[in-house]
Amino acid sequence: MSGASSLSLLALLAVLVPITGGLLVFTAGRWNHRAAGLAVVGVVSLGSFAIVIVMTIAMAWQASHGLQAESVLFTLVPPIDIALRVDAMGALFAATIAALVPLALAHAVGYLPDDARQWKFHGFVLVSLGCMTGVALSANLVTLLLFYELFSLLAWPLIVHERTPEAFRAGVKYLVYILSGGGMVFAGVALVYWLADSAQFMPGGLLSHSMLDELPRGGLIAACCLLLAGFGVKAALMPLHGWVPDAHPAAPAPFSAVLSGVMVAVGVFAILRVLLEIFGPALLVELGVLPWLAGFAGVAVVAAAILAVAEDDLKRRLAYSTISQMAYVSLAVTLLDPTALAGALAHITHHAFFKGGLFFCAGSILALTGLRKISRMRGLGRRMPWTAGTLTLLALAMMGIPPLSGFVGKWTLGSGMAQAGGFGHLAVILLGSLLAAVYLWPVIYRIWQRPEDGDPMQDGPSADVGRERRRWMLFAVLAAGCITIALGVAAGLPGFPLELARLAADQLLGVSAWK
Amino acid sequence: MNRRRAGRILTAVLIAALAVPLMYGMVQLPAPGHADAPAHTNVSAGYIERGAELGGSENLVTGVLLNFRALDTFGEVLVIFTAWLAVAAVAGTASNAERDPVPPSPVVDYVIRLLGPFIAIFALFVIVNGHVLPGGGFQGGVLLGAMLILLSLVMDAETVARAVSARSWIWLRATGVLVFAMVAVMGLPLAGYLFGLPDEPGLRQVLTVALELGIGIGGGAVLAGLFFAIAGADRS
Amino acid sequence: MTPELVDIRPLLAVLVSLACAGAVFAVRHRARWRAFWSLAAAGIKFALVWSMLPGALAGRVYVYQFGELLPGVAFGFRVDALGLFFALVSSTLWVLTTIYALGYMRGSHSLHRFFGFFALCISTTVGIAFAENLLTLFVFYELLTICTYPLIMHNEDLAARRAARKYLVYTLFGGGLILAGMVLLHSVTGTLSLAETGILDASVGDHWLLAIFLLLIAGFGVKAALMPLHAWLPAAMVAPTPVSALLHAVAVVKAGVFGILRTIYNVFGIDLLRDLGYADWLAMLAGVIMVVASVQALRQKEIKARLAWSTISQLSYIVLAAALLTPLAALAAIIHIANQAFSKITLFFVAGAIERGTGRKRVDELAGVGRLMPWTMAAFTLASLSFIGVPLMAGFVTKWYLSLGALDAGAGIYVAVMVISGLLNAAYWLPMIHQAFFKPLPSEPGNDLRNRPRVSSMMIGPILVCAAYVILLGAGASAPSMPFSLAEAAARFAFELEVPLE
Amino acid sequence: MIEWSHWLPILAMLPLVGGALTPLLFRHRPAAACFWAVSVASVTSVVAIALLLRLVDSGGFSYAVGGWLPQYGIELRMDEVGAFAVPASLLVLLSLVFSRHYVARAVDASRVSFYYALVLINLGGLNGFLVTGDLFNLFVFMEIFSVSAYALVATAREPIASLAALKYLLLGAASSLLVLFSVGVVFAMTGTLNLEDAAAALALSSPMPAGLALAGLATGFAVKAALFPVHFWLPDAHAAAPAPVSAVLSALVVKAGIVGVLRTLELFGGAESLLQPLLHLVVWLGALGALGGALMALVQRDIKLMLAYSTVANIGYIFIGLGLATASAVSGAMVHAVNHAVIKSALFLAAGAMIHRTGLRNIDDLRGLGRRMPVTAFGMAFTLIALSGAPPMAGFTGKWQIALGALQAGHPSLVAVLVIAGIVVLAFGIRVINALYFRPPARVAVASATEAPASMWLPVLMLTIASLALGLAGTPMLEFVGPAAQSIYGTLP
Amino acid sequence: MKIAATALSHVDYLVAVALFLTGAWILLTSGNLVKKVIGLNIMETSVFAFIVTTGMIDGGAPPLVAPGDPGPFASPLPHALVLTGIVVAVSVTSLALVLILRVRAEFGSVELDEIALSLAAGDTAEQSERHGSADD
Repeated sequence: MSGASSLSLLALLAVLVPITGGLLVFTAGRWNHRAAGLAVVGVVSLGSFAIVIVMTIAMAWQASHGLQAESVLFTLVPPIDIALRVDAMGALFAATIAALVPLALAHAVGYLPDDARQWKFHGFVLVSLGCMTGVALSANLVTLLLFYELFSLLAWPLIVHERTPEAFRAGVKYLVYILSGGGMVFAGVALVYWLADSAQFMPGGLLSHSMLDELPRGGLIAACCLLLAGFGVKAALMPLHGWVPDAHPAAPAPFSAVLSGVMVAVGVFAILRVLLEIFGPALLVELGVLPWLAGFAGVAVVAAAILAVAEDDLKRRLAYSTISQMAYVSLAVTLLDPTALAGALAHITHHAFFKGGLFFCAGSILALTGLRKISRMRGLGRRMPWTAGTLTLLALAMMGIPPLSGFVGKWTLGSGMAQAGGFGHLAVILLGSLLAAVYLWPVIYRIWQRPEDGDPMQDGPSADVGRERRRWMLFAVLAAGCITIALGVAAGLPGFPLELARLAADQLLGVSAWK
Repeated sequence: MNRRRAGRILTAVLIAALAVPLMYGMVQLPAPGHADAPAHTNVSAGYIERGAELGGSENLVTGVLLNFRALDTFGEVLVIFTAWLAVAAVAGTASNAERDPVPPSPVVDYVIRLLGPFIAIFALFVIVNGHVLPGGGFQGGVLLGAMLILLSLVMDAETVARAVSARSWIWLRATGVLVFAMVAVMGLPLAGYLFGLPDEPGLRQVLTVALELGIGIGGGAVLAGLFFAIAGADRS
Repeated sequence: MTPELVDIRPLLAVLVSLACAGAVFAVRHRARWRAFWSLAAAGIKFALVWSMLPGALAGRVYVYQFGELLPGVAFGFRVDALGLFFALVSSTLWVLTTIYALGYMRGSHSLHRFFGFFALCISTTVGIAFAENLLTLFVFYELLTICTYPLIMHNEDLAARRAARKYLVYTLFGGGLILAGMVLLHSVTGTLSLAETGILDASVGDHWLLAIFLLLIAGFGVKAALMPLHAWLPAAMVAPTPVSALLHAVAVVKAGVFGILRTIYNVFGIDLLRDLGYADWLAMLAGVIMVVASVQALRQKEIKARLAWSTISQLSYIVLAAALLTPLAALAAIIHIANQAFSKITLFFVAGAIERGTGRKRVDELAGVGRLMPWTMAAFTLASLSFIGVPLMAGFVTKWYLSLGALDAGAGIYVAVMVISGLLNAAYWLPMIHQAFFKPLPSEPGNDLRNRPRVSSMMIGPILVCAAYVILLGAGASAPSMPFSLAEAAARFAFELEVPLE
Repeated sequence: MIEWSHWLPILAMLPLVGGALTPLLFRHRPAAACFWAVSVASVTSVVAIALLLRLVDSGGFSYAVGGWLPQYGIELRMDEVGAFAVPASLLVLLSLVFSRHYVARAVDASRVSFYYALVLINLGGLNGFLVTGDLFNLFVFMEIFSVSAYALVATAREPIASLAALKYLLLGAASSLLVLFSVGVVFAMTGTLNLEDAAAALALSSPMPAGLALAGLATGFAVKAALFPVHFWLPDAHAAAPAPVSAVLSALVVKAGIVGVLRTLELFGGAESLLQPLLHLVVWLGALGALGGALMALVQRDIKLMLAYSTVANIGYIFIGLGLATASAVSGAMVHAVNHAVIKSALFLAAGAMIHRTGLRNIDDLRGLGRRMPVTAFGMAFTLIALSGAPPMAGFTGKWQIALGALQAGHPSLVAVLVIAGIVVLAFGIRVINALYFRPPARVAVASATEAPASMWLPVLMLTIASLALGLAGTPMLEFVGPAAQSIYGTLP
Repeated sequence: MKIAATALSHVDYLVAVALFLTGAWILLTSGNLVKKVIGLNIMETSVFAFIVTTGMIDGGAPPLVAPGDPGPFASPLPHALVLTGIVVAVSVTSLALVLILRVRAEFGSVELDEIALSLAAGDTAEQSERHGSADD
């Protein structure tokens, strides 16, 4: 088991390195040395990324040899172990996070004013990176709860980083939602623990089907609902999404990217864990909660998209789009089909990069021109060609235009749905994609339009506004674009998210989807 | 005034309410005068039967006082001495100015001055023969006191008070207590008990008379002292 | 059942601070000696109490008996797991509070009185913890009332006097109730000794049992600030901060709660109470208090007032947990004594440090304080997160076991209540953190980052230690010889369980 | 063995004669008079302690005064009730020590020797009262301590003192008459005055006149003890008297009334049908007294009046205990009589020391005195808390036992009475403590005050220590009085 | 009839009771201090009368027991008691009188009503009064 223990060590490092690194960065403000600070941030973030990649590869190797790793880190109080474990879904998710966060940090270097406070931003982001990795690698519900609560709280200072009244309001709203959700999660976790005397994640479900006779059905349903609702807040599952459209525009753009790209996804990820590894497919069918979830998710896909159409603020529009896109995943899982699940998992990763990239773009536009409203972005394409170009690319990816990454996920997802006979689900997905086009096309169209009188981008005294001089931001934007292309074009290659997602689906549902 | 009246009515009711059970209870007592009542058959019978012989005085009252229940009498002597102490400690803040300055008539004056020595002699007689005849220390002491009071009515109280020095007055007043205490303590070697009188008749006689004298002199002096104090003539 | 060893350490632990109090009174105005004696006693007591931990963990019970105070009522000490747990918490915090107080009170008047009574307080608290029977407990309980009185009164102004009077009226009233309850108890059982599984049984008769229960719970409830009887606690906030900390975190309220625990576990016993069903009502009351007091806390503008209401709410966690009558809930009740104590004392220390450093007392004045006093406010944040129930912090452990216990008891509603209370906690703690860290400093003269307020390191030190404890209690609870195992042992004894809980 | 019992009459005679000699020997030498009085009281205390030791050692014993058989002569006897002579002697001793400087200011120099004489005679009367086994002798000694007590109240210089003393005297004399009258009735019924003989005879006698005697004795002693509706003489008298006298009065003289009640119960122990209604009545009167006294104390501004009302309350407790007639309640009441004596004398002495130093007696005027007179103030604070019945101090034992007895007798409401009264007591105690320690001085006299001389603070301190020590000695005390309680009531549940 | 006969046989006692109650009435209702003392004296007298009556025996001689005298004799004990009682009564009365004198000197009256009035008046000026009158 030396392989297993080295994997445990890697998992531990993947969590601890960013956390300790982040704490170190906090103090960077005192150094008054920008280069040193940047070096630390870079080393920590890239180091974490490297660790996660190594870990993922090791996991994949082990999985091919039929091994699974679990490491008990320490015992919180005797019966509750804080434990990490590396499985395919976790590794995929950890890798997504570890990849997106360095990009966000890079973008932030350009985005944020160069003062002592930016190190706090970096520090918080790094610590939340560690915590999110912890969520991804949790071996049981309690560990998940621990990291989930921690990074939820850590997001708060990041949302209010701008210190504007809107930011404060959004921060309060965020806290109210998230803490309420956290409370429900807590209750749900306690209930699960009480029912099963354990909170371990198990392929096929901790609460196995056979337990139904012994355990109170009401308790099980309550636990399921509590956990779904609790994580649903984070996952922005309608109608629990209220904080999302406020928090995203208020937060600094690089953090919006993280927020939309991975933080919301953490909620979805947790829902997957709960549904598949706590309750298990069989029990879920028995309890009959899936149709309800499907109903909510389906409504969310459509309704959020419609709301996005009506929104003129770019970041708000993107926020609604996140709600809609993440609902795909919830919708997909209700079918309990391995292909759909693999597609959903891949979609999470893909979405992280194109949505993150879109927010980078929005951030760059905001930072360089001060524009938020789409209706005023005429002529932007010429002023900021690289940014606008990437934005176009990413928007197309989101619409699901092949061969970009958005298409891969949706396709897999859709084909799985079709296989499982979920044509209603499929219809919803298609409708969602259509609506995505409806709300994203105007953006593309508008930025490439020629500026008219009264538009900010009209040549004039402010002709210098909007030149893409901040290279860190541009780097992040372009990197996101490149990754999106790569993920789409090379989706089928081994080691890319889709393959990992398949492996994860296999592990979770216990059947092979790709034969 | 209304409160006063209400208080009176309440008191009347209370006393009336008390009267019924009180009287009812009293008539349940053995009737007075019957020889077979417990008051006569129990302890008293014993006193009458052997008291004179054992106590050494034919006057059983004196026997009871000075011998059988000597401790009571010692207490009694102390009470009256205490009364004087108390009066002396408290009085004197009253002013002397309000004494009646008018002297009594010369007749009264003369008669009393004449009677004085006779009263004193009679008192002495009562005291010394207390154990055989009706009388005793207290009775004689009262006579002595009365004589002094009478004298101070006709002479000025202060004059009478000054007849003896203040220091001596105190010792005189304490005579009863001191003599009684000494006799009581002598009882220990002589009779084996405190307050005991010896069996030897002569010695017992002497001690009894000494007690009577002490009580008489002390009582008289205290009574006079009380009067002086009330009259504002006490110089102590 | 459990091996009892005669040992003088319980007595010494009580006497140490008594002697210290004497010494402090004696040295009067010599500050160095005052500090020396206070710290020496704190250290010795700390060592004495902790030295009993291994034995207690091994299941030994230390006893020290005096003669009988009254027929059938001995005066003595018996250190069982629950008592030792309470004593551990108190003696540990006393060391910290003493250091803090030495920093905080510097330059105040009547310091020998202050530190003398301060020492007496802890002496009585340990006495409460080690009491072998209700009467001994009551003696120290009342002494505690009396010894804290001068501390509340310390400022000697009108507000202090009012508060102190209120405190006294309430606690004395409570003492009276306890006394009455004790008399009833003694008359029906003939003993007051605390037994591991209770001294009452059903043969006593329902109305007697109810009367005893009501009297004892209400009596101890006064100090535990059970809600209709809580009014003294917010008022007592006028006291100097170390005293508030002592009142709220260590001694007074915990003494009340400890009394309630003793009543439930050692006077009535679990089985009897379960049959009687009184505890359900108590749990219901505690549930209501948890929410109502939190709402009240939310409405307070003064930092310390908010802390006070929070205390009321937090104490009802303990009462609720005890009233649920399940082993895990009992564990939650006992462990929360420590968790609440360390978390709350951190908050109080911070409030005091802020007041000393910047003169700010109100929530809305906190703007920018985080930048003036970053370490202090960081500690504050940790402690408040503990109350909110964030995992890794002490408060989470309580919530976890309390939830399981509530579910065991078939009262899942309390999980919901707890969640709501946790949210309310967030609602009143986070705005303060928000103010402190995210709001800019008002541009007033003196608010210059370059000359930060100088707060004595004797105040900062304890704050950081306490904050570290908050994490240690949450994250390292299971480490060897941490209080957790002791609490677990105590809960096991109450339920007569041989095997470790779960 | 017999030689020992000679000390029994000496217990009473020593202070009586010593008192009588005081003005004779030391009329113009107050200091010498004080020394003399203290010496006499010390010797008396030693005698009392020796007798107590013998009592503990070999049980009760009696002494035939003059060598006459009990029913012919007077019998003195030492029993557990009589053992109250020990605290009585010691408390008087401390009060005398305290008086050394106090009376120098409070009493005219020419009368100081009278003052000491009266105190000693008071002690002698008390001791005699306690150890006598004869009904009429009981009356005589009662008069000795009563008359000296009336006078002692009047020795104070305050104008109100004479009025208070007169009030005390009129009621006291009337109550003495009731006692004497009842003694007459008993004599008429039984023909004997010896307590034991009379008790034996009364057990067989017709109920009505016996009831009369019982009512008369009980009422008479209740007045002396200041039981609730007949307590109104007490506050004025105890407040007006010089402080050491107040201490003696509150601690001992009212307790003599209690002892009288005990003797009455002993006398009628065989006539249970008569006793029952009386005991019932006594319980409720006691409860009213306990509550009323405590509440009245709460509203007083004069510190000595406050203490006096608290005496009424404590007498109420004791009567509750006596009336409940259960083993624990009665022994509790008896122990409380002693404990209250110690506590209350400490309080009065401490108050006296404060008045001596400042001339102020209003609680509000005494503000800030705690720092000026640390020992005295500490004694007062400590004993006030003891007074409230906080364990393990002396006030607790009795109240606890009485409360237990109340429950045994089926009166849980009385527990509430005791508890509430205790809280009220603590409330006014706290008021005083507050003023002493937590308020700045409001009067020049306070600001310039210094600690009282050692002759004052030492007794206070000793009594303070005693008020703790007696609390810790609760069990032996209860065990000591237990048999007496049983024998007085016949058998107790 | 029987009642009347019993009452008649106990008439001495009943008179004593009547006297006792009369004295009590005066003691309780009179507003004059001297009269109160007189009431007290009446009560005392009644008690002495009662006690001495218990020692009475029909046709009895005083207890001067010369050898050979057959009796019956009155019981000596009540006599002795009453003698003691009288002395006590004298003591108490004299002390009461002295106290009344002092009251009169201080309040200018022996009527309780008037004393109460002057007390009430003095109360208002108590503080100033107390120091001034301390030398009295």
